[in-house]
Amino acid sequence: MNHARVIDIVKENKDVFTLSFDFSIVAKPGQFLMVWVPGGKEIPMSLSHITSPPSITFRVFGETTKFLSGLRKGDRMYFRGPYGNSYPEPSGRIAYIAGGTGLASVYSMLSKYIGDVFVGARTKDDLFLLKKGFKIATDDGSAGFKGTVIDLFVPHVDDYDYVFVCGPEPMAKSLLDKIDRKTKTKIYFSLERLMKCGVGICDSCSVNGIRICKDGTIFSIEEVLKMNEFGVFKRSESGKIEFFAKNKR
Amino acid sequence: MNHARVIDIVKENKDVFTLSFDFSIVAKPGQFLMVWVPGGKEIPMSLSHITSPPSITFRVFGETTKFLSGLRKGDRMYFRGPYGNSYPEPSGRIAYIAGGTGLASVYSMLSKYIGDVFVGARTKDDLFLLKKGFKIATDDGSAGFKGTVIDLFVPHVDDYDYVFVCGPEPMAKSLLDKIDRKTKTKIYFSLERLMKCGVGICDSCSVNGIRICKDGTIFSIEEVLKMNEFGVFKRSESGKIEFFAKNKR
Amino acid sequence: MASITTSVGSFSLENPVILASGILDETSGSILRSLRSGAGAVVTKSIGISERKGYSTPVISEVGTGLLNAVGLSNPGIDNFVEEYKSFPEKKKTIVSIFGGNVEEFVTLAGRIEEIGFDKVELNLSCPHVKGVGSEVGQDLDMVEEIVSEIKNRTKLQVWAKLTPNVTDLIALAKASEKADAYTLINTLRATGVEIYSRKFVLSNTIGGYSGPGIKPVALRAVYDVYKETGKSIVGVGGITTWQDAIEFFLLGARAIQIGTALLYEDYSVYSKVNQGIKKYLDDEGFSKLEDIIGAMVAR
Amino acid sequence: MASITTSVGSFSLENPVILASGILDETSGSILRSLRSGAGAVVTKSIGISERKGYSTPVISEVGTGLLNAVGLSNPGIDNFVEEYKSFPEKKKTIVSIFGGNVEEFVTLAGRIEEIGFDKVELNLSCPHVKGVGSEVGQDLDMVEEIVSEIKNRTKLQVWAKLTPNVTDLIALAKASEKADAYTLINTLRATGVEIYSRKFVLSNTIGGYSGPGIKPVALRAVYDVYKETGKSIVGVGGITTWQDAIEFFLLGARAIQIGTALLYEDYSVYSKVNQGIKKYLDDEGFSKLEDIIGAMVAR
Ligand SMILES: Cc1cc2nc3c(=O)[nH]c(=O)nc-3n(C[C@H](O)[C@H](O)[C@H](O)COP(=O)(O)OP(=O)(O)OC[C@H]3O[C@@H](n4cnc5c(N)ncnc54)[C@H](O)[C@@H]3O)c2cc1C
Ligand SMILES: Cc1cc2nc3c(=O)[nH]c(=O)nc-3n(C[C@H](O)[C@H](O)[C@H](O)COP(=O)(O)OP(=O)(O)OC[C@H]3O[C@@H](n4cnc5c(N)ncnc54)[C@H](O)[C@@H]3O)c2cc1C
Ligand SMILES: Cc1cc2nc3c(=O)[nH]c(=O)nc-3n(C[C@H](O)[C@H](O)[C@H](O)COP(=O)(O)O)c2cc1C
Ligand SMILES: Cc1cc2nc3c(=O)[nH]c(=O)nc-3n(C[C@H](O)[C@H](O)[C@H](O)COP(=O)(O)O)c2cc1C
Ligand code: FES
Ligand code: FES
Repeated sequence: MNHARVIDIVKENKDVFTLSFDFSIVAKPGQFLMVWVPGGKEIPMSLSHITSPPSITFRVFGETTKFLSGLRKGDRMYFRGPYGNSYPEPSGRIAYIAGGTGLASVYSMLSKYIGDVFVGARTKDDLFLLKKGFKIATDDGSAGFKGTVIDLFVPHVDDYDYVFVCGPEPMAKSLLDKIDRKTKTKIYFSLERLMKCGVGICDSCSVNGIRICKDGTIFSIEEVLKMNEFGVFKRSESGKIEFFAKNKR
Repeated sequence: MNHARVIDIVKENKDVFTLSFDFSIVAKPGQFLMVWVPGGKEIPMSLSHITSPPSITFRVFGETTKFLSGLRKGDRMYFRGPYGNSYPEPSGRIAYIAGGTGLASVYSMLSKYIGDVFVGARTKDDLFLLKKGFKIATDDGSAGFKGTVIDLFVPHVDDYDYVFVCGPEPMAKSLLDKIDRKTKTKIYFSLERLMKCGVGICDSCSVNGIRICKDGTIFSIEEVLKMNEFGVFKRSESGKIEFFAKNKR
Repeated sequence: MASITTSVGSFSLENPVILASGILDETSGSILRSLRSGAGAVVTKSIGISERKGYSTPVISEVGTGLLNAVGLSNPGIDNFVEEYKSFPEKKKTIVSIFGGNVEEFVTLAGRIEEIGFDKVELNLSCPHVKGVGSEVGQDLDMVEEIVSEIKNRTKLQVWAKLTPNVTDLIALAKASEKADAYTLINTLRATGVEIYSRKFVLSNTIGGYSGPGIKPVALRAVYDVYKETGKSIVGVGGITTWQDAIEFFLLGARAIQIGTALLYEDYSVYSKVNQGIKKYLDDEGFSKLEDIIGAMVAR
Repeated sequence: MASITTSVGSFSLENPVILASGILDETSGSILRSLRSGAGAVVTKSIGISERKGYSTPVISEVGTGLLNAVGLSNPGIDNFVEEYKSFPEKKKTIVSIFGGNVEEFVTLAGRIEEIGFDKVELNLSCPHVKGVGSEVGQDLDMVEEIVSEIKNRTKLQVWAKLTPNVTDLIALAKASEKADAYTLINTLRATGVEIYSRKFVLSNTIGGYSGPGIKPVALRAVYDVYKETGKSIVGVGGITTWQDAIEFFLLGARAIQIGTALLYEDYSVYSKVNQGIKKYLDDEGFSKLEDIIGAMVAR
């Protein structure tokens, strides 16, 4: 278990925080940490910056992220990792598609590989880490395009050589369903599943025998298309199959 | 546990054998191995050659050395080590004094640092590994000087800058007793004691809290003189104190 | 090349390397992946009567000499298991691990898995960190005896009894479960770990099971003790990472071995690496088949 | 700088790092060397009634995660021990370890060492590889209880009961020995090792005790379990190599720690390294004394 000191914690919006910490991490873009709250839980968290100082960016969701949001400069922060593979090196025109906190993951690419960023959120108030030029979609239309970020992006797919997608599984699934699968654009997904171990042994994150934590988190569209469980069902903490609402067989 | 193949086994005299083996060992002169006979015992054994192929030279003493003497080319030979410190690098005129199988230990020095070799044995038939120019002493006078190798050597001590001694403890003790302690000659002893572990944790080889296996086996005369147990008593396998015959208090 | 087929009770395996219960064997997809990657067989994660979420994270913690875990027997419960596995294609190569708090639960679980066509069961009598099941049941000689006999009487299943090493008298436990077709030895050691800067336990459950290289000397001793005493089929498990480790277990009497924590170090390549190594060892040492070295070091 | 003095029962130590029984503590010269090198105290190699040569070599074997040993309780017997140690200068810093096959032997041994001026004894109720003594005695609750009470009744010695972890119920054992002034936890785990090319055991005795880093998770758990239940003085031992390891034991309730196998890795410098590390940790973490962290993680 590593520990570091919090350098800074910035409130990005009503419930999203970026926490930077003092640790000389060796990480590739797209990798994640298992962040531990001593005495509490350990949760997967993408690195939003991998350059010094590294940072994570998270939405307060339950008790663990709530605790993390309360850390102050100088406090200790515990983690293991970085884990997972990384985004492949892109060339040509690049697009990033982020839903919700998925932006944290693709953010680690932005400083190195400039591209168009498509961001989706429920409302204007859920947006964070915005930069000039970001293309925005909100469910309620309170900012940018009214609708999903996928609907905003899909018409433009052929404008890009590389596309990197990170967001909730139904969002990624919707891209798979809506995209012209014959496109020449190289599309990569960073996937998220319930993760207990983060190192590829507990099977809690597996989709068709592929471990999101160790074989991923980043997969090409071809790999994702082979996962016939993807977007159809996930696993609860017990390992029980739980169908995504729209795909119940 | 390492294992090697026997390259050759040479009968040096009625009961002394040199066994060379196929292993790229990294050893310093004066180091020893713990040689294991699977299903049987493990015994300390000096390396008589440290250059390729390494070898050990031993007298058949009990069951273990008897077994080793029966090994043939291609047989496996098991050992751990090398262990122990090594002879310091000498300069000027060098003498080696060996009693019995102590010659094996100093032999590892000979190829690199030429010097006069004084060898002691009970009788002519107990001599081995002799080379032209070796100065010989036998208890019964059947070859060379009649008497101990110490008596043969002592008059010449001031002729040398470095002297390396290896042989039974009473022999080493007799050198200590007979030598002019004000000599400027640098004298080093390779000591032997009962050794169970060879790596400095079992205490079976310790003399005044100094472990022969790990702090030694090689000590300067000043270090040996500080060991007031040296030459006085040794330890049996149980740890019981056993006085050397002549020094019983 | 030497043959590495083996048998455990009446179960014939193409190779002796089996995936241990609890590691990458919750989902049917992962079980298939292990079999495709060269495992001779797979044991499922332990299944109980009802759904259990298991402990909250952290459920694993790496230590220098192995792994601590307290997953807490998370499992979807037998109904959901049956649902997922009823048309599973590799039932003959899959041993279903079950746990329960009493004889009846074990018998029910065994019956349910036999119904859907599995023919082998491993009894988890040994998980060291969940109250009322696992090693708490597995230390009670009478209960162990009854569980094994009842399952043998009431089903046609091959039964492997997975015993806990955290006992004074492993032989007594082996004797209590002697109606089993084989013993699986060993489950994890009861252990704990501390993080000194937060001064908190590294597992949410405080106590966990210790696996990996650090437990191998204890596992070898358990296999030796039980094989020497009983001569029965043994499946060796505990700290096996390399083919050399596997050979050690065979020489002491194991007829097959299981691999768990090594998946962390070697990933899915571990099966082929270990199998290749075993073959090469047998060839180099002049044995024509694995059988020739099983128990070779144990005078019986 | 933070204070690292401690106490175990009524024994006050300048520092909490003690040499464990059986490692470099057969000869009086080596015991003095450990004390001069910074050990807070030393436990002697276990002494019995009569002289024992111990097992023939090999008596130790290094494994990747620690050390296997079956020295076989070699010792010169109490008469020779008394002869060597009667005028030993550091009796107050030396705990004499004794072993026996029955109550009378333990009592005799305790009496003899008290006679020559020692005031602390560690009862080896736990050596896992010698028939009729050690853990064979140490698993018998009635005998353990009687040994401890008799020594407490008949001598003024401080008694440390060194318990075996190779049992189902360590708490029962702790309770049986509750008249002791402290528990020493743990002795080695029963284990074995194999050399695959000769197909022979690596120890002449086949079965040995496993020590070193690989047993630390089990030792920590034993200290935690017993401290939580009894709150008594505990001397923690098992795999401690670094000061970080030592801190882990203190946090779970150990009032002092013993170091054995680490001498193989760190040699005599281990005492000062561990003591320096403990001091620095206490300073860095804002504690003024070792006492402040003892048992800090255990709710009682
Ligand atoms: C690879 C990966 C990277 C992630 N990166 C980020 C990030 O950069 N920013 C961010 O805000 N969130 C990220 N998440 C999601 C984040 O892990 C969850 O929001 C978080 O676990 C919620 O924890 P909590 O204790 O606050 O909520 P609670 O409701 O108290 O607990 C949630 C529990 O369920 C699990 N859990 C819940 N949601 C998820 C989830 N989506 N994925 C995995 N486990 C989950 C956790 O293990 C946790 O124990 C990531 C998830 C994954 C798998
Ligand atoms: C550092 C060192 C280097 C040695 N180098 C050589 C060498 O190069 N050539 C050689 O012929 N002999 C050497 N010896 C002595 C050699 O170890 C013994 O002769 C050998 O142990 C006898 O074993 P055995 O089984 O044949 O006899 P046994 O009588 O069957 O057994 C002797 C037992 O006692 C012990 N033992 C007996 N003598 C000694 C001894 N002198 N030192 C340590 N342990 C002993 C061994 O551990 C063995 O278990 C060396 C000893 C030491 C300590
Ligand atoms: C994460 C994890 C989960 C485990 N879950 C189970 C389980 O559900 N049932 C079981 O019988 N054993 C379980 N075990 C024990 C293993 O099957 C195996 O006995 C033990 O890990 C020793 O083998 P290894 O050193 O190869 O891992 C688990 C082990 C680990 C590491
Ligand atoms: C070579 C060796 C000899 C030992 N002899 C004894 C002994 O005589 N009496 C005893 O109580 N414990 C003995 N032990 C056990 C240690 O005192 C200690 O409990 C154990 O090694 C765990 O600690 P460690 O991991 O620091 O070595 C011995 C251990 C070793 C390695
Ligand atoms: S989180 Fe455990 S396998 Fe992926
Ligand atoms: S032989 Fe064991 S300490 Fe020297």
